[in-house]
Amino acid sequence: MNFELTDEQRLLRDSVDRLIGPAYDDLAHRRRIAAEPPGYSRELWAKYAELGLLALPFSEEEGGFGGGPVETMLVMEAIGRGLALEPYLATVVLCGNLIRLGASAAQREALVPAIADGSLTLAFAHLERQARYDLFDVGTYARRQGSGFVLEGEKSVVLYGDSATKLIVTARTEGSRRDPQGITLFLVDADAPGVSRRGFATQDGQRGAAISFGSVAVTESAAIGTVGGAGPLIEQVADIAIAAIAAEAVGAAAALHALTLDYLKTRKQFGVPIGSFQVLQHRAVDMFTALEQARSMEYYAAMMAAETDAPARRSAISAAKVQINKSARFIGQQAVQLHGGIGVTMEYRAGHYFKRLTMIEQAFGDTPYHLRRLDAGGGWLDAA
Amino acid sequence: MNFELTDEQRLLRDSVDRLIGPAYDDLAHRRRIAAEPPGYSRELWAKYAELGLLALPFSEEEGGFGGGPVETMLVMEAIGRGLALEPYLATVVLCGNLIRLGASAAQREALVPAIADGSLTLAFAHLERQARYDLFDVGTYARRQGSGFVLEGEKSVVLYGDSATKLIVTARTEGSRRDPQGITLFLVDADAPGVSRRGFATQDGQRGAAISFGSVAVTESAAIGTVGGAGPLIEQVADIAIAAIAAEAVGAAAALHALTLDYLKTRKQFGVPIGSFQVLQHRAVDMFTALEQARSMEYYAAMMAAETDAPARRSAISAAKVQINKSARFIGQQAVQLHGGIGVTMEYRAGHYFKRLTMIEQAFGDTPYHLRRLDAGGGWLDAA
Amino acid sequence: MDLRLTREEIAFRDEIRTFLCENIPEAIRNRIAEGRHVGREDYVTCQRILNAHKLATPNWPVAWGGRDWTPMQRYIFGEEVQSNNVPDPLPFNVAMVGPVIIAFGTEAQKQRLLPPTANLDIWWCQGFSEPGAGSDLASLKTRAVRDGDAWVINGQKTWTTMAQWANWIFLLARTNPEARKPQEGISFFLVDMSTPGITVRPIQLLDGGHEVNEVFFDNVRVPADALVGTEHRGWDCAKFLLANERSNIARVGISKSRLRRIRALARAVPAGDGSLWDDEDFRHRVLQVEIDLKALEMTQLRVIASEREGSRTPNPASSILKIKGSEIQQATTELALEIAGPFALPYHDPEAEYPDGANDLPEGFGWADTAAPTYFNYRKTSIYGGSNEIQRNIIAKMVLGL
Amino acid sequence: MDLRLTREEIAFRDEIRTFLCENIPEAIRNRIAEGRHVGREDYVTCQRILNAHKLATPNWPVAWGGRDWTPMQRYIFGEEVQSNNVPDPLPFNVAMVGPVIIAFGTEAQKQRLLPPTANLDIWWCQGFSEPGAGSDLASLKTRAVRDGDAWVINGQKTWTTMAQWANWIFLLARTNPEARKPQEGISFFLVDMSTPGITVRPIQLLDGGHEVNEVFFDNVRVPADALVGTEHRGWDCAKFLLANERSNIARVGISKSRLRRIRALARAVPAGDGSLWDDEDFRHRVLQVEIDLKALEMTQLRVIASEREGSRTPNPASSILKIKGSEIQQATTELALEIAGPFALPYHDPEAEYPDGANDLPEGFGWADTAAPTYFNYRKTSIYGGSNEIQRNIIAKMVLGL
Repeated sequence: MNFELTDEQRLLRDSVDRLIGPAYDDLAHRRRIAAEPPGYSRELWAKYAELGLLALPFSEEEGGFGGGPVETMLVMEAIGRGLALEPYLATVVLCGNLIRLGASAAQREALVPAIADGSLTLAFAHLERQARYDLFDVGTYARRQGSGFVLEGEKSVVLYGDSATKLIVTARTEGSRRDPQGITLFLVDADAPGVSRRGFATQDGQRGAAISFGSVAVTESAAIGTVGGAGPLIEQVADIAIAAIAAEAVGAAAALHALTLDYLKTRKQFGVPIGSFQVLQHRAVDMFTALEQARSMEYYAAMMAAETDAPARRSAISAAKVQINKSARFIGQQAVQLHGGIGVTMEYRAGHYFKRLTMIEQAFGDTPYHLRRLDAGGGWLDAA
Repeated sequence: MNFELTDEQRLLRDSVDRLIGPAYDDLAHRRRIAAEPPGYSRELWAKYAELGLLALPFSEEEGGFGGGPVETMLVMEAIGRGLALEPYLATVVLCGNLIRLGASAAQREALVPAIADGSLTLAFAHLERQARYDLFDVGTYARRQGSGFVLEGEKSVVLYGDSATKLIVTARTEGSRRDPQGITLFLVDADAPGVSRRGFATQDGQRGAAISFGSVAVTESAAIGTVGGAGPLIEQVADIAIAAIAAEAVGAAAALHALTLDYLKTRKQFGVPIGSFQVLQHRAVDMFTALEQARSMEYYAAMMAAETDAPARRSAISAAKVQINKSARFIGQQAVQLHGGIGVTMEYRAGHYFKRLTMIEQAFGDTPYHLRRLDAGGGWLDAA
Repeated sequence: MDLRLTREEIAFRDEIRTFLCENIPEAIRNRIAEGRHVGREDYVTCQRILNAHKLATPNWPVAWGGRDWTPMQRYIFGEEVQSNNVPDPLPFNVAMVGPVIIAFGTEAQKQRLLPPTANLDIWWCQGFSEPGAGSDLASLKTRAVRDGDAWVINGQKTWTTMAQWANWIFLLARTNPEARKPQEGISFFLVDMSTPGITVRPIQLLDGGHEVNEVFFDNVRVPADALVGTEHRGWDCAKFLLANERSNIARVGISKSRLRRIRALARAVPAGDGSLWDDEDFRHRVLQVEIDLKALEMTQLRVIASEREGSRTPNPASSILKIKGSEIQQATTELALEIAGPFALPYHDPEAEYPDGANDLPEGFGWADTAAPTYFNYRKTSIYGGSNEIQRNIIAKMVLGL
Repeated sequence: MDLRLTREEIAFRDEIRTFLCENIPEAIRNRIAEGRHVGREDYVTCQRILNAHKLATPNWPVAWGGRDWTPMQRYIFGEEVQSNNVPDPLPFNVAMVGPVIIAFGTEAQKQRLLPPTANLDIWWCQGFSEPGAGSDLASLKTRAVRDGDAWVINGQKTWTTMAQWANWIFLLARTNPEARKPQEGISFFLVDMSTPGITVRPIQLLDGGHEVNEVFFDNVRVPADALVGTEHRGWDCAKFLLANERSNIARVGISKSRLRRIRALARAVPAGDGSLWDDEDFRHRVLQVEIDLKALEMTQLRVIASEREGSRTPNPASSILKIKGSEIQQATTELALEIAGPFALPYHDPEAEYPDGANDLPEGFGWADTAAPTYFNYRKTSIYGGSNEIQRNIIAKMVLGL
């Protein structure tokens, strides 16, 4: 067992930090970027591409970076620290891995270079209003028509779905609404006839979209992976995404904890730094404990995200998400509390971390969901 | 709405405190009393009788004190504060109320004076090994034989069942094991043929017994209340008992909190009283908050214990038990923690309160049980 | 001991409830229940309806439009206002500056200011907090200097709630910088916000809303009668005001209303083949908050009853109302956030128009977009009015003698 | 970064596991799993088996019977011992006084004391704590005065674990009361408990058991070579010892074993028509503790890995092992108490004979009577070895710089 980074990984981490760190240092600048379409910096996105970050998960043979979960973890930590707005999770982690693991060689050949050079952004149009966290609850329907399909349905809260050039859409080609079987992935142009998008800002300054598909015609070759068999792939990529946002959460929480320590050391009340009050010291220690426990499970999730034994992967990822959620909530709430008034304003960085951490808690399954999933897997201790 | 005690109630409280307060002040004395049969002080029991405490729930017409839930609350608080060992809960609260609410006039005439003068002690032989907290899970069976019944079965953890002169036994006269219908109460001499008792000490220094009934013959007139119809009475008296132990818990928790404050003010470390450390101060405040919330629900339980609308009574009592359990656990654990090493020894009073509070938590339903019961009653807020 | 409402109290409660439901516009009450933005006009409308029926200022003396209610009646009234989703009569007017003017003001000040204060013709805001002062209120730096028959005020206030809607401000300013203790040499002023030299700058809160402000005073000249009470003794007024601020601080009625809504939403939100309310685990967590709230309500009633019984020492239970009340309010926002789940993500400008009763939005559920902002916003409840840490310090010292 | 055990480490683990299961008597392991009393003879038996295979003192130098293991191997060994319900080799001997003698003792002391220490022929106890000192160890009052070729010790120790079974005690005593700082002028002594003047008085703990004692020293004359290390510099030995005491402080293996047992008992205890394990709410609470434990295990591994990587600064994550480890241990006892339910009430003298494997008692369930005593007893885990409050003070200062 070995927790050390390789030299290459260290280099990656440092260069990502150098890129993202200063980019959103200025909150007013961040707000301006968020307010204008596409809601992130295209300039910065190009630099992500230059660094090879957009090619991260793909193999070197097909023009990728050949990175694994540890590399993804390092990038996502930096995104968390930096409060970055770019659609890395949507394009690279979610859609990139769907393509890497599900697409045909021909599809990969067509798509990977465009993702890698930053010209193609993608969004994963999956969630529906009735589904809550159930990954297999898909009501959008793909009806066979000639040699292709016609899509019909509505998707909710599609991350960066308003600006993506292509969408990967889940649709049911057979089965009933909550059937794990019968789901298919389709690659659809975002401006295809019948696709209608309504973009919106998210609570944490990012972008989302509600997307409706009204008789959208797609060819058979638009399907990624086997028709009707996308269930396991969706679950696997959701687990990879959870490991990624776990890393983002740890990046954000560590930065927030550091910010809070600074504040405790510099802010004075009643003539002394507030960090001299024992109650606030112990609160900072409990935040630190929550952070270290989260970091441990971040590493564990990174290790298990690539696990081929699906039940073991599910248990590990769900356990990690529960810990991340718990730590994120505690650290976020306490950081705000220790900052006092300034912590609840948009004018200070702490609150933005708090908001992002809160939204990570709600993403890809909340705590009760993952406890149920872990429980359904027959528990944990014996599987460890 | 009025939280004031009447002059009579104040007088009751003060005289009970004067009686019980000093009786178990000396822990070595308490240990000696607990170690010898019957495990409590017969002398003190006689004084309970003199004060009228043993006649408390019965009407004045039948030689009782005519006390209600508030009077019971005052006595139980004093028992909690005093760490008293007498079987007041078993004889007066549990069996006394079964008799008051269920027995015939003739039965009451025979029993009440003997309870009131201290000559008759009673125990409620109800719990069975498989039942956990389910009040209607009764496997002990009463078979009709001639004009009477024959009892067959085993009872567990019968409070003060080893020294009681008579037992009130629940037995099934019809129905299957967990059927709310078909349960009957029988008054049985503790030394009747076929009754075999094995007494034991309890974790909190009290007494319990395992009692088996092997072909115990009882007459029809031994039945308390209607044959097969004891279910609602059992539940009502269990609710009255919960209100009573809620009061005992508040009495104990308040004494424990006071003890902890004393310790914080007098114990010195690093040259200062440990109560000068802010973290310990805030802990004491959180204990105080838990205590006041418990006290509020103690009052509420006392008010609702006499409620004739059974669903409203159930909800209120279950809510109170949840709050009492939560407060008892927090105050108990933190008191031990703030006392440090001395808190985990038998040589100091704090630990004894902690143990009694812990056992109150486990009595008549733990927190998950009462949450389920409250939930089954259709919830709470609308009923309030 | 009798812990039931008397027949008279029940009749009073029913009367108030009926009055509120019949007289306060339903659209406003719905917006409050849904956690949506309530505008200045909504507050004014409601308070004027109440004031027309002598219900805006029941805590004031009868001579100034108050009611001779018992503490229990006052409590019941406050409860009914909150749990029926009626905006509280503006606390800056009714609970804070009004009683100060009544207790410390001149007859002329009373005549001139109390009627418009009761009717919300004047909207007051509170100029107490300053940057850098935080919990240490007495360290304030704003100065007021006598200049002929005027006072000249310079300084800055912050966290000034709804200052953008206020036309008057009451504030503390230092009039004698040489005083021995920080609490001495402070005076209490009543200032028309249209006086030249006052600037209001909004502070955006985490929910995106505009609720608090910075207020700058740059050589603001106010007349001599802007001073209320005795010169340099403004701390007396402030202490008097802060004691009043504590009443109804538990906000039991608001939490009750929120919990009712949580039950309704959880029944409405799909989960699996049914609704989230089918999940026992979720229901139990709701019940635990409800039990905590019931206990807090009883604690609050104990405090009120002890006031009525005329006990000289304050009921120690009162000290926990703020802490427990804020914890429960925050717990309700966590439950609402959980209900919203992934649909909490879309952001909707809280001050933009929102169609009444719109419950469906293409991006999810219409009601869900208030869940996260309310959760963010309610973090303030354990910070403002003396943070919960400060409250614990006070209880440790004043109640527990530590 | 590779977070899996290497093939060699897995082989090592399996070898240890097999050895323990095949060589340590099953009856003893069952008693530990069930939370029952383990007697002096049980400890001695197990440690002698381990010592015969050079497994009692793997942390000692090879020359003194230790093993040249990596930190990871040591961790795996400790884990396997705990999670297979084998008593830890007596920490007072193996982790505490042994290394002190090795580091500070004379060759004669080593030759004379180390072999019987490893083999538990000498049972050591620790004379550090004193009445009134608590967390403030350096304020100790026990005196040792040089008298010819002997030392004369007077004073009192407390919380002395298993002193009733010990035949030797290591202790700190003040040899120079004039030293400038409380830590100076203290010396470290090794004392045969049969020396006249030593009295042991039991302290009964909440579980009814006899685990700790007071030890009184009344003019106890010990030879000059009872002193280990330099006169007046005993604090150096104490610091060295306390640093070793921290290893394996998270007690992950014990919590794992307890959680496995919790799963088994919850499946066995009837509730309604099935078992308690059918209750989702209960299972979720177990899972939350298991997740916390998994995270702690990873944290522990991070600490061990950073030791191996030879980092000069200690891994800050190590600071939380004691706090989190005790919280998790206590959480497991709360779960066990919940399983026992009303059957937790009967008390059984923990030191009385208890028939092996007896799972049914007329008063309830045989296993249930250990639930409450263990819950009571484990409250000590957040108190001893520096209370969790002291641990937080240390982390705040040393790690967070507050």
